[in-house]
Amino acid sequence: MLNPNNVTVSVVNQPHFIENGALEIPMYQVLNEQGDVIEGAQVPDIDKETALRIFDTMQFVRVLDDRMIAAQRQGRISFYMQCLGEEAAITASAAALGDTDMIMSQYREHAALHYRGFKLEQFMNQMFSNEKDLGKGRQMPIHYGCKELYFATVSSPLATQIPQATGYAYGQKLAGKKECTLCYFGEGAASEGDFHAGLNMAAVHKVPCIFFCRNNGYAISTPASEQFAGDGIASRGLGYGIKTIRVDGSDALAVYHATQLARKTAVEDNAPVLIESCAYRLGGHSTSDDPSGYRSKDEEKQFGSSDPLVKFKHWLEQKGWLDAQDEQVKLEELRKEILAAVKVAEVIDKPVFEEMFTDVYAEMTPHLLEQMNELKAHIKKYPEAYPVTSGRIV
Amino acid sequence: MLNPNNVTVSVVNQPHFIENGALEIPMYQVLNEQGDVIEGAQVPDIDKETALRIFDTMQFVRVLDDRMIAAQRQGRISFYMQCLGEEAAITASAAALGDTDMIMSQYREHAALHYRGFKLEQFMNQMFSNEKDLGKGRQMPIHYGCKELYFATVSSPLATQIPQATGYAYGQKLAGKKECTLCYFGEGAASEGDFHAGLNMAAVHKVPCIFFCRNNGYAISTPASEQFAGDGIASRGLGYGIKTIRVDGSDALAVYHATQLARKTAVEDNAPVLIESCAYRLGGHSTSDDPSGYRSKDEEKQFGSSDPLVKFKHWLEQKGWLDAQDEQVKLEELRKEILAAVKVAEVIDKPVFEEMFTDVYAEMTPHLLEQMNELKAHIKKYPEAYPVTSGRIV
Amino acid sequence: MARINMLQAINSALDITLAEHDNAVVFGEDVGIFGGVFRATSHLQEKFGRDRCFNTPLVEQGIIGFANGLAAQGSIAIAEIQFADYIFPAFDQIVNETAKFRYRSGNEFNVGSLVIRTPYGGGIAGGLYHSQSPEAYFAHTPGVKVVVPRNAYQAKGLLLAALKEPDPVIFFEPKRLYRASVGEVPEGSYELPLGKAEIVKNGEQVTVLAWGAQMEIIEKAVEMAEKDGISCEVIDLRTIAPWDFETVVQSVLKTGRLVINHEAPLSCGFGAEIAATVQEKCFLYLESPIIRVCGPDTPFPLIHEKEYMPDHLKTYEAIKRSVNY
Amino acid sequence: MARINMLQAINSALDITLAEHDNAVVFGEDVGIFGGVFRATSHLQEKFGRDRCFNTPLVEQGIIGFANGLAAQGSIAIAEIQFADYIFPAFDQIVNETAKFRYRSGNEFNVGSLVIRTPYGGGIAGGLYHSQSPEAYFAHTPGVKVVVPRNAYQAKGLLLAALKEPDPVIFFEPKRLYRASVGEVPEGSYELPLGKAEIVKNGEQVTVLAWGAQMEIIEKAVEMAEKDGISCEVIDLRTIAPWDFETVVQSVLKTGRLVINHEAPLSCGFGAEIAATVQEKCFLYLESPIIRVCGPDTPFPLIHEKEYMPDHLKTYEAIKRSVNY
Ligand SMILES: Cc1ncc(C[n+]2csc(CCOP(=O)(O)OP(=O)(O)O)c2C)c(N)n1
Ligand SMILES: Cc1ncc(C[n+]2csc(CCOP(=O)(O)OP(=O)(O)O)c2C)c(N)n1
Ligand SMILES: [Mg+2]
Ligand SMILES: [Mg+2]
Repeated sequence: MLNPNNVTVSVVNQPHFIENGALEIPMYQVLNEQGDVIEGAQVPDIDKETALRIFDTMQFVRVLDDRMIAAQRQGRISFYMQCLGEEAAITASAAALGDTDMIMSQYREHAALHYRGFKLEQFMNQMFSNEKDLGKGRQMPIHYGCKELYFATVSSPLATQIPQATGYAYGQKLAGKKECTLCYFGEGAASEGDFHAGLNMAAVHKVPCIFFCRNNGYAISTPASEQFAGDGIASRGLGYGIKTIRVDGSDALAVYHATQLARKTAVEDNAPVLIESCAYRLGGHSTSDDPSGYRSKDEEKQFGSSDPLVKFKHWLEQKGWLDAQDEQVKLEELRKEILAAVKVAEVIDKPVFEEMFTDVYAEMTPHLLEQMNELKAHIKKYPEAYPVTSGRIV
Repeated sequence: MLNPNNVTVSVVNQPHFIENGALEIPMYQVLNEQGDVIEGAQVPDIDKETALRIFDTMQFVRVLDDRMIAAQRQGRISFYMQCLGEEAAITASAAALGDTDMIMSQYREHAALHYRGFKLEQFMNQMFSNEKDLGKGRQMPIHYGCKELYFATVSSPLATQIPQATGYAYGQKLAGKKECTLCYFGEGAASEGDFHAGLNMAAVHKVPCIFFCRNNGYAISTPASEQFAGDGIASRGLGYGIKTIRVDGSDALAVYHATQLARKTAVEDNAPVLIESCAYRLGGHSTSDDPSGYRSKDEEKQFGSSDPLVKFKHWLEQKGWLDAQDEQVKLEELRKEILAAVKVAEVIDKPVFEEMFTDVYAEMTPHLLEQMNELKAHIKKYPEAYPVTSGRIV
Repeated sequence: MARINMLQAINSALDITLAEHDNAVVFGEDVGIFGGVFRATSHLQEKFGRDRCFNTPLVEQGIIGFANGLAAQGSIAIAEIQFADYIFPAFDQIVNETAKFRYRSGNEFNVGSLVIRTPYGGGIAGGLYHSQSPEAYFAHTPGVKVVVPRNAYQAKGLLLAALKEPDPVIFFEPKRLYRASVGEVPEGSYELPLGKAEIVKNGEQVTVLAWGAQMEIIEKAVEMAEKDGISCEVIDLRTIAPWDFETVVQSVLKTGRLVINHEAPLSCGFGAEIAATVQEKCFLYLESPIIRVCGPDTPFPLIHEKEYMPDHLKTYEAIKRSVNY
Repeated sequence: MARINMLQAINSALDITLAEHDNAVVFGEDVGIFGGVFRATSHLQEKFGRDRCFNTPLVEQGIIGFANGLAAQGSIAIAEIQFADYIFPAFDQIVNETAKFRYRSGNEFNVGSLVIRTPYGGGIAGGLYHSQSPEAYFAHTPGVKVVVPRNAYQAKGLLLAALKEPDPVIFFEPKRLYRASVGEVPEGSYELPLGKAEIVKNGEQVTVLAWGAQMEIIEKAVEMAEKDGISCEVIDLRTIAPWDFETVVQSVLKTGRLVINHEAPLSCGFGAEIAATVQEKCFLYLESPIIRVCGPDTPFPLIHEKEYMPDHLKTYEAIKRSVNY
C-alpha cells in the first residue's frame, strides 16, 4: 500500500486525462499466417509428444464438431456448440497446465477436456443424456464435467465460474498444493458483474488463477464493438493489478508459451494472470444460431483466414514431427469412430426416473421422497406418456 | 472498431506482460497543503460567487455533521453519517454542474444537495422522519432525495445507482438535452458488479455521465489495500475506454476544474468520464462505527492533516474574497440555527399511518387496501401500542 | 385481424409503442440487428434506429440498472432478459431498486415506465437453465407487477397495457408458445386489463387455475375430466402480482374445489399463496383440499422433462381426486 | 455452560470449527480485524491468521462466487453477507450455482461445505434496507437448506450442525436478538438437528408457529391467550427448507387450528407454503382457517416499523380469531 487510498502519489498541476491509447497492449505471436516461426520470435520449450497431443486434440475436436453439427441437423441431438477457429487457444492453453490443475470452463472448451483424457464415449454419453453420462442426463448437450480430470461441470449462466475459480484457487493455495486453476470465458461473459468480482478478488487475495479470456469477436450476435469500448479485455488487467498478456489465439505456440509463463506466475508467486486470446469465432454461436442474420460472409472470409490447425500443422511438418501422408486416413478413421460412438450412445438407456430426485441434496429429503413416490405411482398408471422412464419403473 | 475482436493490432514476438506501474496516473492538484496555488498550476475559471457558495456549503456541512453526530449521541436521531475530510470533493464537483444535471449519490454527499439549495429544515425533516420529509419517513436518516433539485433519493444498497446513472444519462442524451448525470460512489462500492456494468455500458453507449469515485481509503473497516490491488480506481478507466482523471479530493479548485472539464466532455462529446477523487475519510464510517477498532490514531493524524476547509479558506483569503473576522460569529449562528431546526423538526408529527401503504404502487391495490383496513381496525383496538400513528387514525 | 403467432404479437406491441412514443427504448442482449434470439424484436432497430433499439453488453444487472435509471428519467424503458433463468444477476436491481423506487423516495421518483420482458418455462429441452419459471420470487416482492400471457392475443393486449401501466411490470413470455400459439390478433392497439383474471370457461364442480403456457395443459385436462362428466371452471390468472383473488374466491365459493397448476417447483411457488388465501376466504365452502399440481422440488432436469412437467395427465388425476375426495 | 449472547454463541461455533478444521475459512465484508459490523467474527483473524479469516472486497456476488469455488475445492467455506438485504446481488450465485451444483454435475462436484451466514429482520430502526427477511426466496429454491435460530443456544447448535451438513446452508441470524438473547450455552461443541421443528410448548386448541426472532413474539401472544384460557401449542420451525411438515401436521391434526407468524411480507412468504400444505394434509381436521400474521405487502418502512411488525398483539388477536371461528 502506498497510502490509505492505495494510489500512486505522483502529482500534476494541470488536469491530465488518461484515454484509450495511453497504454499499448500488443499481441504475442510466434507463428505467422502460414505457420512459419516469425523471425526473432521466441519459440516455447515444447516436446514432440506434447506438440502432437495438442495437434491430435485439435484435429479430434474439429472432426467431432463437424460430425455433431451434422448429428444435430439430423435431429439426433438437440443442441451443439463448436469451437471452430478457437481450437489452438483452448488446446494449447490446457496443455500448458499440470494434470491436477483445475479447469473451469464456459462451454466452448471441450478441447481442453479431450486433452485431459475425456473419452469419445464420455462425450457421447453426455450429449445423448444417457445413463452413463456423468451428469446423469440433467443438462443440455456439451455441459461436460469430470471430477477425475479436474474439469468442473459446465454451467450455462455466464461468468459464474469466474469468482468460483478465484475461490477454488484460494483453496489450492491454502492447501499448500503447487497447483492453479484456469478459468475460461468469452469476451461477452467478461461484461458480467461476476467477471469484475472474480478478477478483483483474485488480485486482492493473491490466488494462483489464470483467467483465460477467449475474445472471439462475438457474443451470439453482439460484436465486440458493442460489448466494450476499451482495448479488448486485456486493458482491464491493469485496473485490477493483474499481470496481463494478449496472444494470438490461432497460434498454438504463442498460447502455449503465454500459458506456461502464466502458470509459473500463478503457482510460484501466488498471483493471478489474465490472458486475452484473440481468435475469430468462425462458426455460428451454436446450432440454434444463424450468423448470416448479423454479419457478412465477407467479414467471415477476411477474419477466418488464419486456421489454427493449418498453421500448427505446417509448423509440425517443418519440425519433421508430422507425417502428412497419414492425414486423410486418420481423419477418415476418426469420422468412423465418432459415427460408431454416436450409434452406441444413442441406444444406451436413459437415466432411471429416480435420478430426477437424487443429488438435489446429499440425501433425499422427506419432501422429495414423497414427491418421488407420488410421481412413480402416476407413471405406472400412464406408462405410455413417459416412455423414457416407465419401462424401468418397478 | 479496429477488427472483430476490438483490440489494437500491434504485434510482439516475445511474451510481454503488462503489470502494475505500466501506466502512470498522477493526481491533479492546484493547492498545496496550506492552500497556496502550487507554482505553475492551472487555476480554474471560478467567480467569487461560486467560490463563496462552495465555501459556505463546506462550512454548513461541517457544522451540520458535527451537530447531528451530537444529536445522535443524545439519542435524538438513530443514525448519522458525516463527510469529514471530503467536503471539497463533494461540494466543488456539484458546483461544476448545471442546475438540471442529475445527481445520483451514495449517501455521504449531502453537501451536493445543500449546494443545490436543499434547506436546513428539509434535512431535518428527513432525519427526523416527520411528515414533512419528502421521503415520508420511510428511510433511515441521511437518505435524502429531491426531484425538484435533480437529486435522486439515496438507496442503501451500494453501487446500484451506477448503472442507473448510465441509464438516466442515456435518457438525457435521447431527449437531446445538453445535460449530464453525475454519479457519486465510494472506492468500496466500486468493487460491486454494478460498477462494472455501469461503466462499461456508459462507454459502449456513449452517455453523458460523470462517474465520481470518492476514494477515501476505507469501506467501513476495510482499507483500500484490501479492496483492490490496482492503482486506485482510476486505473480501471482505461479498461472501459473511459476518459479518466485523478484529483486531490481535499483540493476544491482541482476538483472543480476536473469536474468542469468532465462535464464538457460528457455534454459535448456524449462521453462518460471517470474522476477518482482521493481524500481520506477523517471520521468514522457512521455513528454505528468506531474506527479505533481497525486503524491507528497515528494513521489518522498523518493523513488527516490536509483539511479541505482550511486549504480553501486560505485561498479565498488570499484572493481577498473572504473576511476572516466574521468566521466565528457565522459558525456560532449556524450552530444555533441547526439546534433550533432540530427542535422544530423533532416535534413535527410523524407521517400518518396510511403512508405505510401508499407508493408501493401508483394506485393502492385491493390487497393493500384490505391489509390497510385490517391494520387500521387493529390499531384502533390497541392505540397505546402504536403511539406514532394511533392519535391520528379516524 | 390477422393470424399471427405470439412472437409477432409481441413484436407488434413493441412496434406500436416505439412508433407512438419517441422516448420508448428497447434494449437487451442481441435485440438489435439480430432481433433477439427468439426474434421478438425483429426489425425494430431497422425501423427506429440504433438509439431506440440496441444490443447491450452481456450483463443483466446492468441491463436492469440501466433500465431503472432510464425509466426514472422518464423514458419508456423496455428491457429484455434473454431467458428468465438469467434474470437472477439482476435480482438486486429488481427487488431492491425497481420494486422500491417509488416507495423509498416518497414518490419523488419512480420507475413506473419500465417493462422487463423475459421468456420463461420448460418444454423446449432446455434443461436446468433454459426452463425456469421464477414468477413466485417476484410475487413475494411488493412494488413490481407480474404478468404472464397465455396466447398471442393476450400477449399483445397485456403487453400494451403493461407498457401504459404506471408501475414497473415483469412480463413473462411462455417461450414454448412463441411460435406454437397462433391466433387472430388485431393489427392496431388494444389493451387487456392487468390485475384481472379471466374465466376462460364456466363450470360447477371444480375450479382449475393456471397461467401462461400451462393454460393449454389445464384445458386439455379439463377436456378429459368433462368427458367423465366433471364440470370444471377454468381460470387464467394472467396477472400474478397483484393477483385477482376476488375472481378466484368467487369461483371457489361456487365450485367448492380448486386445482392449481404451475411449472415452478411446488414449495413456496405462487400456488402456495393462492391456496393459503383461498383456504382462508372460502373455508366453509371448501369440499376438498386445494390441490397443487406443480413442478417437483428439484432443478429442471433435461432428460426427465416429461416426468417433471405438471402435465395434463397429472392435472386430470388431480381434478378427479379433488372431486372424489 | 456460561451465560452468553447470540453473537458470542455464533462466534464460539465459528471458533470451534476453525480450530477443528484447517481448511475452514471465514470471509466477508469487514469480518477481519474488525470482527464484522456486529462483531460475530471477533478475534478470529487474530487467532487463525489472515488466511483463514479475512475481509473481502465489497461485492456480494463475488463473496458467494468465491465461496462456491472454495467449497467445491473441498474447503469449509463460511461466508458472511453483512445484511440479508444485501444478499440479492449474490442471488444468481446462490440460486443458479450453489443450489444446483451437485444436481447439474450428477454429483461429480458439490458445494456441501458452504454456509452463508447473514443477519436478517426488523426491529432495529433499519428501514427498507436493514430489515428484510428474505427466507421465502430461498425456500422456493431446491438445493439449499435454510436455517433460522431463535436464541443463543439454538444458534450455536444449529450453526455447528449446518457446518457439518453435506449441503449448502443459508443461516439467517435474527439481528435484533444478537445481544438481546442471552442464555446458558455449553462451551464445547454440540449439534441441534437440521430439518426438525421443535415443539416449544404443548397445547391443545391451536398451534402457533414461527421461527427466529418471531418466536419470542408468539410466545408473548400465547401467554396472553393462555390467560384467556386458550391452550396453545407452540412450534419453532428452525429449518425453513426442508421444513418439518410432519411435526407441524401432527400438531394441527391434534389442535385443528394453526396460526403462522413471519416478518416477511404476506404474499408468497413461507407462511403460504405452510398453509397450503397443512390445509391439504389436515383438511378434515381443520376447525378454522389457517391464519397468517405477517408483514404487509409493502417495503419495510422506518417510521412505521411498529405498525408493520407482526407483533404479539396481532398474533394474540389471530389466536382468538382462530379459536372463536
Ligand atoms: C447470465 C447469462 N446471460 C445470458 C446467457 C445467454 N448466452 C449464452 S452464450 C451467450 C454469448 C456468450 O458470448 P461470449 O462470452 O463471448 O462467448 P462465446 O460464445 O463467444 O464463446 C449468451 C448471451 C447466458 N447463458 N447466461
Ligand atoms: C450491497 C451492499 N453491501 C453492503 C452494504 C453495507 N455497507 C454500507 S456502507 C459500506 C462501505 C462503503 O464503502 P465506500 O463505498 O468506500 O464508501 P464510504 O463509506 O467510504 O464513503 C458497506 C459495506 C451496503 N450498504 N450495500
Ligand atoms: Mg465471444
Ligand atoms: Mg470509502
